[in-house]
Amino acid sequence: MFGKGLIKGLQITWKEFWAPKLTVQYPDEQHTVPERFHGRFVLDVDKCIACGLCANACPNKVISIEKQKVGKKQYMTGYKMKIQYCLFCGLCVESCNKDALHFSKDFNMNQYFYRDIPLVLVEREAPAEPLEEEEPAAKAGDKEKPKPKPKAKAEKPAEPAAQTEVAAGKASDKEGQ
Amino acid sequence: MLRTQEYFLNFGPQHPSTHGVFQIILTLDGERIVKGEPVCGYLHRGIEKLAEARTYTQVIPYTDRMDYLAAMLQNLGYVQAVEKLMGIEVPERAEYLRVISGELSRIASHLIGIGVNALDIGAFTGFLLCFREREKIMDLLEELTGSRMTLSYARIGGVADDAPEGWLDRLKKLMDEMPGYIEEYQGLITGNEIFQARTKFIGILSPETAINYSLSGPTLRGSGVNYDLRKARPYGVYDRFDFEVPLGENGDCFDRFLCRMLEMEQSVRIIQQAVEQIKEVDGPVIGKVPKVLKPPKGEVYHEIESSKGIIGYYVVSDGSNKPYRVHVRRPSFINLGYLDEMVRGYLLADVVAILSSIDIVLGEVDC
Amino acid sequence: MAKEKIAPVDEIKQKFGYIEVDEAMTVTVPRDKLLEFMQALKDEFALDYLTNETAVDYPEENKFQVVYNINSIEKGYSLMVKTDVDRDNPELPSVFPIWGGANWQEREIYDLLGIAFTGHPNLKRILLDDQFEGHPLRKDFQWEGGRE
Amino acid sequence: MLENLFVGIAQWLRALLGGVGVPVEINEAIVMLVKLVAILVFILINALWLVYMERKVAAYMQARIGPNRVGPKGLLQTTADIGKLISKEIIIPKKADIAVFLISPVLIFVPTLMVFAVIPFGKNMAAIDMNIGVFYLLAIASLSTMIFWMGGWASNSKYSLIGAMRVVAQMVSYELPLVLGLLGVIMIVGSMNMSDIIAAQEHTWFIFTQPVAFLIYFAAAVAETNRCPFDLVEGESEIIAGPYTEYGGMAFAMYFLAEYANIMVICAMATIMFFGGWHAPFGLTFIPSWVWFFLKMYALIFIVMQLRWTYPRIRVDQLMGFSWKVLVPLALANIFITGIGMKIYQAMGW
Repeated sequence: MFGKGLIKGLQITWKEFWAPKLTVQYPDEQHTVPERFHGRFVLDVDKCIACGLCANACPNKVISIEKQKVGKKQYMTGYKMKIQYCLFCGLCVESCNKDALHFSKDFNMNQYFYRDIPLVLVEREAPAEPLEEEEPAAKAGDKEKPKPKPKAKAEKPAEPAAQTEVAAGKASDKEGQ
Repeated sequence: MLRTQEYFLNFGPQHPSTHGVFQIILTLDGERIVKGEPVCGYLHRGIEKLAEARTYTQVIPYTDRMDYLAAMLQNLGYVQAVEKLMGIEVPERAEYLRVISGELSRIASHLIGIGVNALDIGAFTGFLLCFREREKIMDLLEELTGSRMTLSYARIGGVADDAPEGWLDRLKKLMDEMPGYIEEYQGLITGNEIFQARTKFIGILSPETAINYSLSGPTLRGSGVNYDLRKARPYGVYDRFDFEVPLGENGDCFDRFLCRMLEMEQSVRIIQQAVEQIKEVDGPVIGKVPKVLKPPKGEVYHEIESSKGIIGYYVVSDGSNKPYRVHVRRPSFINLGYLDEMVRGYLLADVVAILSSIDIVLGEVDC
Repeated sequence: MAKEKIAPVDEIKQKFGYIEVDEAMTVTVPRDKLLEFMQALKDEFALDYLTNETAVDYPEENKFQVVYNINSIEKGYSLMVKTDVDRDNPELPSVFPIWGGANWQEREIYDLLGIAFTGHPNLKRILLDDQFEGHPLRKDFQWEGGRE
Repeated sequence: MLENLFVGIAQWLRALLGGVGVPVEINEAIVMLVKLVAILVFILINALWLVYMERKVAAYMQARIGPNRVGPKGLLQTTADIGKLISKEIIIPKKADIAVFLISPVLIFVPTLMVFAVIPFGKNMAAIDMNIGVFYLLAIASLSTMIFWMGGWASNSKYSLIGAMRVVAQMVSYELPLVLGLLGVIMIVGSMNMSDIIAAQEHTWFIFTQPVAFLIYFAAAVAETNRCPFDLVEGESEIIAGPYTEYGGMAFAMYFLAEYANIMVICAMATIMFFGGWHAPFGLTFIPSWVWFFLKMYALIFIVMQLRWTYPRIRVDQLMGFSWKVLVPLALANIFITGIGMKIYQAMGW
């Protein structure tokens, strides 16, 4: 009979009218975030050996690692993520051999100013043992510092401004090791 | 003398029902459509070009960004193509997890499909109730993969992670509830006479044209063509499940809508079977894959059934660790190609019904 | 993974002497015989569903390779057909009259790789802006800009 | 006493003015003015509140809570919205007809407010007790068609124009079943005075004697107010917002509030014509008559809102077909049967 579906519809909305509501009053109450949630990154600095695997695994060249040679060992001075370009795919966390890089459950990464967006996980001075290492670091200032040696070739195209995408076209033959 | 004049109407890109980034240049005679020219490309990001500068694994997150409503199916198509190229064996447990997450994605995508269809015709409540259930699926996927929409769950050779503890039970519980929800949508949307009046015998697509124009997915099956790759050419472990392929009769908007609705029921059935079968399968979720993926020189074309239709990946390898060329056959893109002929002769209000019955995702159209 | 059924390539090879078949059962057809061959595939071998059409740029060999993936809904098999296009004169007859599904796919190839399909009813850019210069999926495409 | 609260206030005011020696004519005029202003304020506040109610009803049907931050339970949400809208700039499209564009949102409230003058909200509570009340109401209410058209035309936008054309077509064709539906009731009562109609329903509401007329009236009235499932005038998935597409800020809000005021009119009208107006059912007379009136009215408004949040929108040709092929013949048949029934009753000597 015509009209049956119309009445059925009204019945359903009437039933829903009294059904429990699902709204979560966000800032006051929050959903529980699952274990594997892809939130803000945390780096266990003590475990990290600055190998650069994560930077290499990243599809969008988000991670930049700065390190200096202190004595015979590499010392990480900076670990920055341009989080505005991050895809939160988790490939970096997966690539970490030392279990140093993790996701946290913190999903609130908004910033008031654009310049505050990049996520700085490590920023510290290198211990000043061999003096001659200090100079290049001071010269570079806030600019990018030389990349870890083994990957210097792979990383270079990513660094200078506005060259990333130019390189992308030729990248396949250049970087195909 | 009375003289009528045709006029143009820019339907979009700033329009509530063109999904944000799509334009149809309509030529109208009164409210009747004379011609409708779809204009896309507003969301073009050049994913195919980007893929050429990424390693094989790094392409996976980009495939998410195409059909972000059913991201797992996009992942799956790509990784299976690369696996075919390299001849990698996938562990059985991973295959089951792929099926489960893929079908969950399919249900989530179809929920949006039917919800948006209802919304475009004016039933807002149906849309939000669909979102309510989709949210539950998103929660489950979030537990499994860590992300809600852009899952990046599939890996070449398996999946990223095994199911967390108790996840399969929660999944089973939701799947047991699902038929009840589907019945609610059937009552609220499908059974509604106004909805039927708006969609029946609108945008009719004959099986011959549907095949000729390479349409796929529910758009093709709504016309009664039995072509579901899960059945026609089973990939993965799909040959182990018992399910049906719902078909339409008239090839109108209503049939396409109903196909999605019934497909959700079948997806629920597949997941239920997969949850039963996965219990017997133990082992790793990722196969033996070299650290640096360097497929042999060659090319491969692999296609799977996504929620929108057939998604195919054409991958060319030059022997390096980066693909020489990746091309994606995007179902939304090809389904949209026939829109012009489909809307001709119908009213302005029908354009919306037809457009949403094709169920496009602009991320996929524009790639 | 289940094996895919491939169209009866031997039979096709017998019928059309001018095609080449490689070990992956991919058929390469010369450019001038394309339309005739495709029409025959559709009419005689029930390959009625053009799933995919794309092209690849091979600057070293100075050619574009246009790839057609054709399925048969009825028989369930599929076939990959290729044809080479000269890079200096990228022109190819459109298969739109045979399979309507080529409509937007050929426009996309034209847009991103710059292969002109003769006989296409509405060959213009589809994804990129009409004023855009160049064809991004060509390997020699250069582009300035991008993120910092 | 609660029953005669408003009547009492009016009498007190009259006595007060008479006491200070105001002449009778001026006295009456002042009382009338006060009544009208009171209704005006009431309508505006009520329209605001109806927006809130609509949002709450919608939310509750969609497993949400709805506005709940501004004020207790979100009651001040729409007030805050209006505050925001007032502070916004009204953007005038480049080639718009500025005078018409700006005047139509102002005028849109006029017919709505005018009809409220004759509605009896309770026993002896009509501002003006007009003997052609129903006729007046219908005549004035149909004026708003014109104003929608003005707004849509002046915007110089194709979407507005399509919307405006739809308004005209829709409102003109639904005017007919609306009137014909009410005719059955008027025939039985034999008067167009609203108080008479309510008085005639003291024992039996007309919903029981004229159920078909009620359904016709209700469908036509929902269409008159451009509400779902007949909201294709503003069908946002097709023509964005119809005639209001180019309006922003308070100009848009005026249209928006007028819609709710119109819902009140049609629901008040349905209450008067079919649900016994301010008569209390089941002899529950201890509750004041005006409370009953509002209870009935809000119940009907709730139904209108539930329809909005349940049904999809119908198409233009279906809309016209529904009016001319279903409602009008049905209404004519109803009048015919009512006439025969009345003759039979008269012949039987009742």
